[in-house]
Amino acid sequence: MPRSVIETFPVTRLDILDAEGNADESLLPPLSREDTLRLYELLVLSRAFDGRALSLQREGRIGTYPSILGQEAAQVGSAFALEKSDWVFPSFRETGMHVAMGYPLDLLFRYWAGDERGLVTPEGLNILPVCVSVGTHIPHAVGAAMAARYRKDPIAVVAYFGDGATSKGDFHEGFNMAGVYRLPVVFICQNNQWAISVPRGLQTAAATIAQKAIAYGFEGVQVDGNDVFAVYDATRQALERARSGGGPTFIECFTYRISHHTTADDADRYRSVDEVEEWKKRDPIERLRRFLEKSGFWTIKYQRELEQRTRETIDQAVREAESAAPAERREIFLSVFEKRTPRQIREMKGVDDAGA
Amino acid sequence: MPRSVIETFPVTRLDILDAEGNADESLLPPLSREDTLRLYELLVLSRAFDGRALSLQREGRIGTYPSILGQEAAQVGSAFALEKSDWVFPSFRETGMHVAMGYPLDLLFRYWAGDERGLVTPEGLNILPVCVSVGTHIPHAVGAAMAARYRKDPIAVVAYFGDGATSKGDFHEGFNMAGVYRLPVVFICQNNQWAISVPRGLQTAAATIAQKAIAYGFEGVQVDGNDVFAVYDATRQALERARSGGGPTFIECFTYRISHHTTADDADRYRSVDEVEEWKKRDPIERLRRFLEKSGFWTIKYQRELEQRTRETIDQAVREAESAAPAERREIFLSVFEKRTPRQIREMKGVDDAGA
Amino acid sequence: MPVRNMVQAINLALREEMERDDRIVLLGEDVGKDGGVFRITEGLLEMFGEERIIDTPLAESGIVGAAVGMALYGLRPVAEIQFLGFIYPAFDQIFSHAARYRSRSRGRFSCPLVIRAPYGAGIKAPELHEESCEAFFCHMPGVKVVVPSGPYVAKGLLISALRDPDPVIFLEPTRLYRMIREDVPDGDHAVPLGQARIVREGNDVTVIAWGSMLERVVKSLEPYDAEIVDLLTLSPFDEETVLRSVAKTGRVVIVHEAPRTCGFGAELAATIAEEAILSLRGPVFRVAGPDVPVPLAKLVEHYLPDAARIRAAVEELLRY
Amino acid sequence: MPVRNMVQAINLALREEMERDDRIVLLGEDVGKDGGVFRITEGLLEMFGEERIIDTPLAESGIVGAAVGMALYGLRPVAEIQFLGFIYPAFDQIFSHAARYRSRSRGRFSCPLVIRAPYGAGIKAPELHEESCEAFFCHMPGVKVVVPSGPYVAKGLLISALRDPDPVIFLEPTRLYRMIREDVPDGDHAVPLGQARIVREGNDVTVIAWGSMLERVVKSLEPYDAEIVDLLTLSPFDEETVLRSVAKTGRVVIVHEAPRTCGFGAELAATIAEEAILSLRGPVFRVAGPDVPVPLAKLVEHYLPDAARIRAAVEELLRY
Ligand SMILES: Cc1ncc(C[n+]2csc(CCOP(=O)(O)OP(=O)(O)O)c2C)c(N)n1
Ligand SMILES: Cc1ncc(C[n+]2csc(CCOP(=O)(O)OP(=O)(O)O)c2C)c(N)n1
Ligand SMILES: [Mg+2]
Ligand SMILES: [Mg+2]
Repeated sequence: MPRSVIETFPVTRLDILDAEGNADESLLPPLSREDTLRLYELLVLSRAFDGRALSLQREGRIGTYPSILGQEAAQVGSAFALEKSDWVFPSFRETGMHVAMGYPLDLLFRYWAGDERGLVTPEGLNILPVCVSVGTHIPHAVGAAMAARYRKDPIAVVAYFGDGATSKGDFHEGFNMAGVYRLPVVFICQNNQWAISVPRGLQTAAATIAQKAIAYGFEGVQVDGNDVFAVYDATRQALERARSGGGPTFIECFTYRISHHTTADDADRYRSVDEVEEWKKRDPIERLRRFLEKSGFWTIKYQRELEQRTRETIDQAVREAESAAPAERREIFLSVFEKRTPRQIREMKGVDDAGA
Repeated sequence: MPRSVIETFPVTRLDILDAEGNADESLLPPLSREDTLRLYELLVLSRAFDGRALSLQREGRIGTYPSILGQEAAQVGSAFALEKSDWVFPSFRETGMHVAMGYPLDLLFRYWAGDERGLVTPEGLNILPVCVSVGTHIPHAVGAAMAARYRKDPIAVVAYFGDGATSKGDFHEGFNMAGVYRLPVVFICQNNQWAISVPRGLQTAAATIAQKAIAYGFEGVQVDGNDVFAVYDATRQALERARSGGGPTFIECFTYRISHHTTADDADRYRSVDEVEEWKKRDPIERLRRFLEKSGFWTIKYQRELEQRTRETIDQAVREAESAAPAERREIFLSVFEKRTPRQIREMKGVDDAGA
Repeated sequence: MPVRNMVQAINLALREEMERDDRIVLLGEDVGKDGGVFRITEGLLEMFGEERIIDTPLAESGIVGAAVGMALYGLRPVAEIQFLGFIYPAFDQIFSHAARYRSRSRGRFSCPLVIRAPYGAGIKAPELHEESCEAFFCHMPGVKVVVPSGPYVAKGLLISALRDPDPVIFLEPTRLYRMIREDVPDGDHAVPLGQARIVREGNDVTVIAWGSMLERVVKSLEPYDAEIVDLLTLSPFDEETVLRSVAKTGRVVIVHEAPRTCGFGAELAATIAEEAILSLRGPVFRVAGPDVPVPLAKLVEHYLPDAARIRAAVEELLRY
Repeated sequence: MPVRNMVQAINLALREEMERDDRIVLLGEDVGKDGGVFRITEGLLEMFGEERIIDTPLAESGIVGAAVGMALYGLRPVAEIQFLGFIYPAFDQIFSHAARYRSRSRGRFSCPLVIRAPYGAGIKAPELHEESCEAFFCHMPGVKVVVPSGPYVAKGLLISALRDPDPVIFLEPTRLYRMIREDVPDGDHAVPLGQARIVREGNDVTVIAWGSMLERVVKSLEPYDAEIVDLLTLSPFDEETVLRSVAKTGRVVIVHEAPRTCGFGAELAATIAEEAILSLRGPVFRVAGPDVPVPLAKLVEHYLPDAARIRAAVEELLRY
């Protein structure tokens, strides 16, 4: 039946650096040699943090932990494009962002060990607490962007979340508002192909995650999430658009969760080892290393020194985390309201504890 | 910056009958003369019901009522394509669907007068109760479609809702599941350009409502919602697809709410009379009348008889509604659970009422 | 002092506070051009512009979620939920986020916002337009719950809510919106949160109510020597005033329109049974809505506590 | 009789009932191939196939909403919410719809579904994985609330819930999932809804608990002559058994892990203060979580009621 076509929407994808470390020179983002090395070092640090967290968990020194293995470029690359003054709303699996933004590593270790004080973001950084309830922080980013615009602050707001989060109602309500008000916000989906045991194809019938932006009247783009240059450049451009009044952008980082969902999960129950092996070949860090090597920026000596430095940084953070004064019972009462209620005061004193 | 285009999504629109009553013959759906007259009569009956409801409300004989004026074709045309065995989940503004499906008019009047017994759908019809909470019934339609498929019942499920409903999280979660499971469901949006005082352009930045289906991997189509043939045909095809395993379809009926939001609303506060007048020229019933006249199916005598018949039908429904036995206090307890709880039994007996 | 109804009083509080504090912005469905379906925000768009009076898409979770984000950023958003019965989709945002950002971040971030919603039965509106689910919010540590019962306190409590550093749910009894007219002063008159007021002193029985039920209670109990407590803030509620009155009268009747089971009356009764058992001369009675969904117009008056039920409970108790 | 833990008991109930009744289907996040994050649905996909064990997208409102639609159509869906702390987005579907389709349609449609969710603190999981908000659902007319405290009753109650014609919220105490092992028979052994059980008879004090707190209460009170009531169903709860025990002992302590204010303990205390005041010798005590969000692992044991607090309340009360 003939129908008139009234709109057409293309979905685009950005690739710059391939798995062998070859870059499309015409697309390379404007990064100096120092920048590029810094990117590499942040990737290495992120992975080292991750590895240490996994072993601390095995030793019972921290609790359940979600690994970012394989997603480092999607996190570090995007965060690298941000300013410190930007506001960032992470999910629970953006450690690479935390590392790249300079969030204190000891605090991260403390948080994963079950200490709320690990979420006291240092002044000067606007990284919001980890959001455990999947996707529900997306409207917060939208509200913050509304506030920033109202305040005429020249900042952008970024929200990170996974492919699973795109199925949540809050994703929809937040995206829709961002479109309506053309807000300075960048949405970054870490499409790591899995939401615990649910594969991407069961999460949504959409061919790409990026195309979901069409529903809200703004641009969505897919990038190779294991290509740190593509991620960086797409984020940089989206931020530019946000800051210049061009409205929101949705970036789908096409990547992969190499590890289990968390340390409480056993991914072998539901996915094939082959799939994981296939993705390991597209490792985001090795790919940048090859590029650096080809560019003459990388030597084995440099790598050894970097690894040494990285280990020391992590060791130091773990030491600091584990030597922090233990939390006290009263803390659970101190920050519910600005002032405690009479009942909370009684409960804190333990009067109520004795049932009297 | 060059990016590769990985997907392209066109959005189409269907128009068959124009405002002057001229039809694109090549697109005319397979409707007999009787069918076409029946369509016309249902449109007229819907409008008559609506007019009577408005005057009953002014006289205080029913409560708040949402007029369907201007949307008759979008409702009657789509419902006309349904089988009695299909399951229908309406919002609160689909009286034209109720009329077309043969829902007892006296029950409708009773419902709007504040009597729950008006929602006791007769056996043989699967029309679910009016959903007041906007958009929240969409997942129910999805669940019913899952159940129907599990039961291998050869039916389809239809959900009706407005343009405002498309902003709700439940719209998203329901649509996404419908796409994932390729369910036999047809979603029909009555895009009447307004959600109370919020115009379509503030509801979403998407150029069309239809394109929202792209986010879920199934087809969306816009139809002229004041063109009963286009609405009917798009619905018929979507139902065929649903019944044959082709999955869901989203139909945006592009129409207009000529009246206030409800009898409690004053639309003059927020929209221009000109806009309304412009849309009155595209009246869906007059347009079909002209078509019938051109086709030689319509005479002034026929019209007079039809109006007489229609008035009698409505009078009879009002009489029946108003002579129904009044509801009794005990009824509020009888259908909360299948069996009343001990506490409800006490409350019903009025024991609790006396505070004892 | 000017005589005002509750709609005018609330409008005035919003207007004055918005003039005083540019961090306050309003958002919700139809709050702008339409002035809100109850006209609470009438005229505010003209005064403060689209930047501060924000018509939103139809998305309650999104509205509250965006308000959370604004509050985190440093604004003082006021989110209107068009009717309390449409707040359920926003439960997650309220309880998982608004209530917790302060404790989650150990005080680094906070969430000063107000969620306003008309509530209560008896206005002959469609289903879900007449809910009174205030008790839910009282079981959410991190959220305050305020329910005015007339124009004067409505203005004063809203001023306090707008200045509070934490999230406040502010419930407005629709049935009373235009029913009660009172002297309501212009300008700064804050009624503090967390304090009940004794509406009438009395000796024989303490009757506790709030919001929509208060005027019924007052009218119904003319002939009795009842001490009537208007809670005003439900969370945190004013235990001291309640317990002092109970100590005096030894008898308690609690009146609310929400269904009895797990309504806020339960918390009051439990607190009294825990803290004041020795002063009680008889049972703690609750006169409440029955355990059923609020019926539509034809039966709603059978649902709502009325004078007969309120008096019957008092009379019965006076026999102890 | 085979000895089983609660995970096995619940799995068995699901398996047997699904064999018996082809209207039962399961849906939720990770319930299929993964067998659920707690392995409750382990093996069911293999037995019943993808048509009946349905992995869903990550969408709690959609999951419950779809279950509502299935129930309306005539199936008996069981929706799993992965942790109770993620049920808040589904509040609207539960309260506006599951609870009301029967009354809204005056019995023409009904909503027989079960929502299963692990609940409770003390498993060292991340934020929002340790909630106990059972009281909310008890304030929803049209919804039943069931909370097993061990494997035997878990199986029997789930069987009853699956056969119930109305919506049931079924809360599973995660801390006990693998802690308690009991004889749990194969086959048909329904434990009826709405009936509490006396876990231990006693004379000095009635201690009421449910779900996760029950084993703590039982262990803590070894040395006392306490009558321990396991509520099992919170809504509608077994007033008769509660009141009978209170009439006998004259003293009541209620123990729950949810925050004190407006927890289900409030309803129990209120009912007792209303119906059994004359039998009371002393205050009705609640030993409950404090009015704060559940803390993370390092502090959670300071949140949960423990033996010291339970005993202190009992001792204090025994002085009356
Ligand atoms: C609202 C909500 N539902 C369920 C969960 C349990 N859960 C934690 S992570 C997760 C999957 C998330 O998938 P995705 O969004 O793709 O993020 P990823 O874990 O892959 O980074 C689930 C279901 C949760 N935390 N929040
Ligand atoms: C969840 C919810 N929020 C708010 C309302 C109040 N309300 C009733 S209808 C309506 C607008 C609906 O707009 P739309 O979906 O376009 O349907 P229309 O009224 O145009 O038919 C609103 C806001 C409601 N009924 N439900
Ligand atoms: Mg994922
Ligand atoms: Mg509309």
